[in-house]
Amino acid sequence: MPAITLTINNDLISARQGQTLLEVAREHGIEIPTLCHLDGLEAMGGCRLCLVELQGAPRPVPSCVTKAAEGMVVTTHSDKLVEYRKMLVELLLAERTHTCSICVQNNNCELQTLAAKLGIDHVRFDYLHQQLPMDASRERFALDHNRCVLCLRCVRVCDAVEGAHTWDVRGRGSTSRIVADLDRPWGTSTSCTDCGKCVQLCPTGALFKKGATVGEMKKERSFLNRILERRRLAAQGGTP
Amino acid sequence: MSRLRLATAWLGGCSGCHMSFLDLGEQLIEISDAIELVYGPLVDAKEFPEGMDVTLIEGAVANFENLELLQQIRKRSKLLISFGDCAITGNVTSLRNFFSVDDLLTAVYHAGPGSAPRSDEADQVLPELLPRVLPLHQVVEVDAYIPGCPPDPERILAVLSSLLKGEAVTLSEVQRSFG
Amino acid sequence: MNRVELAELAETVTAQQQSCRLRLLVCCGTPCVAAGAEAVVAALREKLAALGNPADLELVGTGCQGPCSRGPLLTVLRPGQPEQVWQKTTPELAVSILEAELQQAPVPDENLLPADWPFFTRQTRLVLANSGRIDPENLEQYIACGGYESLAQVLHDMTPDQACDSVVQSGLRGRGGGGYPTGLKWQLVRKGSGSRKFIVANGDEGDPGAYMDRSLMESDPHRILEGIAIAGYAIGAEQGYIYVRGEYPVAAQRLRKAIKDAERAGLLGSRVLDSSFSFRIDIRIGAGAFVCGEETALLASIMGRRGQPRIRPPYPAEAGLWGCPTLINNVETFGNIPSIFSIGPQAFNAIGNGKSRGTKVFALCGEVVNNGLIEVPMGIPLREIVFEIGGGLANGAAFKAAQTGGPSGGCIPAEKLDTPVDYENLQALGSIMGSGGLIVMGEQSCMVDVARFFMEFCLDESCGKCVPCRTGTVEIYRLLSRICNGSASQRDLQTLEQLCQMVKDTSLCGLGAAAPNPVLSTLRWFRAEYEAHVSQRRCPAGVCTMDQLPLHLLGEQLLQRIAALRCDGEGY
Amino acid sequence: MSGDCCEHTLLVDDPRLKLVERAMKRLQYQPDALIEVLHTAQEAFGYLSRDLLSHVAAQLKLPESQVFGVATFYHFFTLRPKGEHSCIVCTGTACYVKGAGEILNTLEQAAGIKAGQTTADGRLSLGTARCLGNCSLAPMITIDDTVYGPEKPEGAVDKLNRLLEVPHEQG
Repeated sequence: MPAITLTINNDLISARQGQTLLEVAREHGIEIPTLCHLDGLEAMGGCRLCLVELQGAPRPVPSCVTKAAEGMVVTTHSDKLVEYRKMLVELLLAERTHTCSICVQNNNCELQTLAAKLGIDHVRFDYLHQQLPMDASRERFALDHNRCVLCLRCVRVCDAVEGAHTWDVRGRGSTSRIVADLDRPWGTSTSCTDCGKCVQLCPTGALFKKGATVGEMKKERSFLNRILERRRLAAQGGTP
Repeated sequence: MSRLRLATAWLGGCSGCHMSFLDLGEQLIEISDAIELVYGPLVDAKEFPEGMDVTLIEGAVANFENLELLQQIRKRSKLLISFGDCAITGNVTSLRNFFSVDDLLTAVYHAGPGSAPRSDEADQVLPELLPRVLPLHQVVEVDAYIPGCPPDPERILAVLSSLLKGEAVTLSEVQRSFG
Repeated sequence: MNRVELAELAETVTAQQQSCRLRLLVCCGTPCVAAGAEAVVAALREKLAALGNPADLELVGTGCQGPCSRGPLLTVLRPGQPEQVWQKTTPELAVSILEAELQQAPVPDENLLPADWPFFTRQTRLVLANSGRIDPENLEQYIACGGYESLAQVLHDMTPDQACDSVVQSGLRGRGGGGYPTGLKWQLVRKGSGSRKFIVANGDEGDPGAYMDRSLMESDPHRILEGIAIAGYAIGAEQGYIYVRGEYPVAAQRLRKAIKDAERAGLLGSRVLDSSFSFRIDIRIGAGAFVCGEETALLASIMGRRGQPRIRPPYPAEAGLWGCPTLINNVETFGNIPSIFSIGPQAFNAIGNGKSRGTKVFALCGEVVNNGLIEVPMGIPLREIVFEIGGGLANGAAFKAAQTGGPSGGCIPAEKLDTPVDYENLQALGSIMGSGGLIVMGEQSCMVDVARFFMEFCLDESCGKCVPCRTGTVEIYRLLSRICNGSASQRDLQTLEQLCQMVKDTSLCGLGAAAPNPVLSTLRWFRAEYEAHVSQRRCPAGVCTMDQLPLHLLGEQLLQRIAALRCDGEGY
Repeated sequence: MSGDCCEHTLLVDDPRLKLVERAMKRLQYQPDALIEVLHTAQEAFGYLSRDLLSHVAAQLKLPESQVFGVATFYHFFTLRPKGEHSCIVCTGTACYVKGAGEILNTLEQAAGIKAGQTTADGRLSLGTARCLGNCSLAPMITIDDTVYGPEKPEGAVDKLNRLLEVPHEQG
């Protein structure tokens, strides 16, 4: 693959053609926060946390979908970007009811960790306290809409990796909500295979395994790249 | 050198933050040379005193009594610190925001187990609830925040140490998470 | 039909029209129908029948004639004489006008609009040239106005590249709001590689307070078809879609009929006008989502999905419908195309100001005397639109602001009334041209309340995909509500500004990026009004009721025991 | 949760269902035709019931959740039956500036329901529209698709009352 050279945070960095700015930054130890992005899933660009400044661009661009190009001048951390990221996470904390102290995912939550990392010690916006239901009708798993950040990792993994497309989104805007099938209780879903991929990829406590203690709530994600690697090999005709 | 005049207050919360404060244990004695604890649930004083250097406030603003006390504290304290998740986010206290006050009182006192106080009695006994539980910084200016449910003693000590050194209160990444 | 037959038909119909002693054009646009146009038509029809339906008397039900607040409108055409337009006609008045004309007696004139009425004389009508002049369901009448002549010219005299070049030369820019040069877009799609290419005409007019596209589709549907067909030839597409807003069933029905008529006449379908060019147009009905004005959301919707935008690149010009290069233009943009070829790109380019060429259609509404649909040259001062064409404010009220660009636009204050109305100048004022809604507001409008109105619209129309738009709009709305109900602090005002800037900079698509514009523009021009709400708890316009206290004031007035504090507990 | 979408058992020989079938056939059961099919289905049945959505999903070979997602994304689709009559208050900018809010409040009080609801007897649905494109008639309302404007609160209530006085037609 042809190499290209770009500048990230004043350093000259070489990258391969086709890599996204996020990939390049991570390869060079530059941490850019994301919530919706996950290697292996189609990029969505919804959380806006991975925005970076690109010289010549009128507005910040999402690094998860922007391809590195020769001569680009990129800033991943500026006062403005850091402030925007803080505000975005504050908006998420205010949108639903993420009461960390009583969450199954306490201390194993990407949103919680991110807030601490960004230095968020309070939220400037009104907590919306939308009264949202919890769906514990599935035997092994449960869904708590109050913890959902609408990153849609569950929707994407269920469709593209598991192939079931049990999950989708109903409504729009601030009334958007994850639904199983025709918005029936998850327990009655006929398309769900109980594979649990969505649960493992969920960044917060919105999707969780029943009957596990907080200490057991660490999520396991390595399966995703393993599956995709095997598929890639199989498609190439190699032995998986 | 005069000692730092410290107060603590307990609004809508479970007192867990104060318990964590007590968990400082021996260190409490060590810092007592530098800090004078003037007011709080751990101290026998009725009226919130004037001229506080620092006040740590646990709990969210849940009723008019909380609101009144908070405003008094703000006027009488140089530094006001939101102490614990309830003060900062509303936390468990604010979970009642899903319901209207009327529905809540009906469910808890009237339709719930046991007999409810007559409404005129209730007025004298129960402080009037605010329509919504609010974090402190939505009501008054807040100078610093100690997150945690409860904040563990190390966080409290870190804050008190910075205060004694006259430094701005900054917690490290691991010490500033909610929950 | 071939080119010669087209010209012959145009000649025949024109000759027949000119032989008419009297042509009565009754506006049958929705406002006129609501005011009783159907009864006027029925009375005239009855009278004509009583006269034995003479061939030299013609009654035409037309699309929108323009001054919508004065309907029902009746335009009378007599060969060799100036046309006359009557406002607020009744069946009796219409019949008496007809009778008087026939007897060559003096015509009752109290409802006659003056011949030099600025509402008409200050306009330059290209896109709306036929609106209100023809029966929209009659192909022959369109042809008599030179319809499909431009298509014939392009198909027979020009290469696709030449057609694209002409549009470039005309200086036409997208009329849906973005203002991207149309010709460049055509060239991009033309160059795009793909086995198939598509055209989408965006008629999903979602701006509140705007009805240019609806009126155009209802009044002159063939003009849009012709524009699309020309684009099809120019970019090498064989299929076009018109995405019509679900709320506009009449527009959809007229377009469907127009497509059928045009196909039957060989003006669409296979081998158009006996050329080697084949082109089909289908209608797609929108289902109510403002965000579908964003082109990638529009494409998703046409393909049967949730109308959510996706990140660009790739742009639709490279990968649009089913991954194929796709040209997306607004219906008004397509409405300009036949004119570019009939008057020539240079003549088109001669109209306008700066980088904004040609004309723009506006829906002039609000507290203005003459409400209606107007077409003016780009660069016309705003003052001329409001005070000459619009006749100033109703009841002699003082002008406060003009809102352009709908929920993505802003409010222009009185001190900027002399600004030329074009893309660049409006943008410099913090507003946008938008699709053409122009709402005039007087002193009784509160600018904070207006900003809140638009924010409510945006939060409801947000698709929910990205965080700043989905949640930021809700929090902006709440901050504005707090300012309106008197419970906001200076800090809230500061948070509002920061949040608006963030949402503008970080949203995924144009809807979110533009959503804070109404707030930012009112903050810029009417900051004192915000300050009055916050510092003095007073609404200068007298719209907002200050029923809540800021929390920092509650200490002194605790006994007031207000009903609700910061949050009303209802959804937002 | 289930209150948002009504159950309605489909009958195979329902002529309305035949209309939907015909639309799907005409569109060659293309998944891309979902919105077109939903338009037809809503026109035929008045609203989109769960069973209808489920049927459409099966016929177009689409995941049910995707069909539900599309049906709830667009404001034009309704998942609950509408009233016998409908009254829509336009809340576009021109109407808003000229007092649509007051008209809506008055109508809500008169009808005893909020915008977006249907009266308990099923006779009236009250709704709002973002802009019906009749800005010169602002503030305007529509009653059973007839446009009225410029409207006043009292006038709107009168029109509504007159409409509802007409006895319910049988059949």
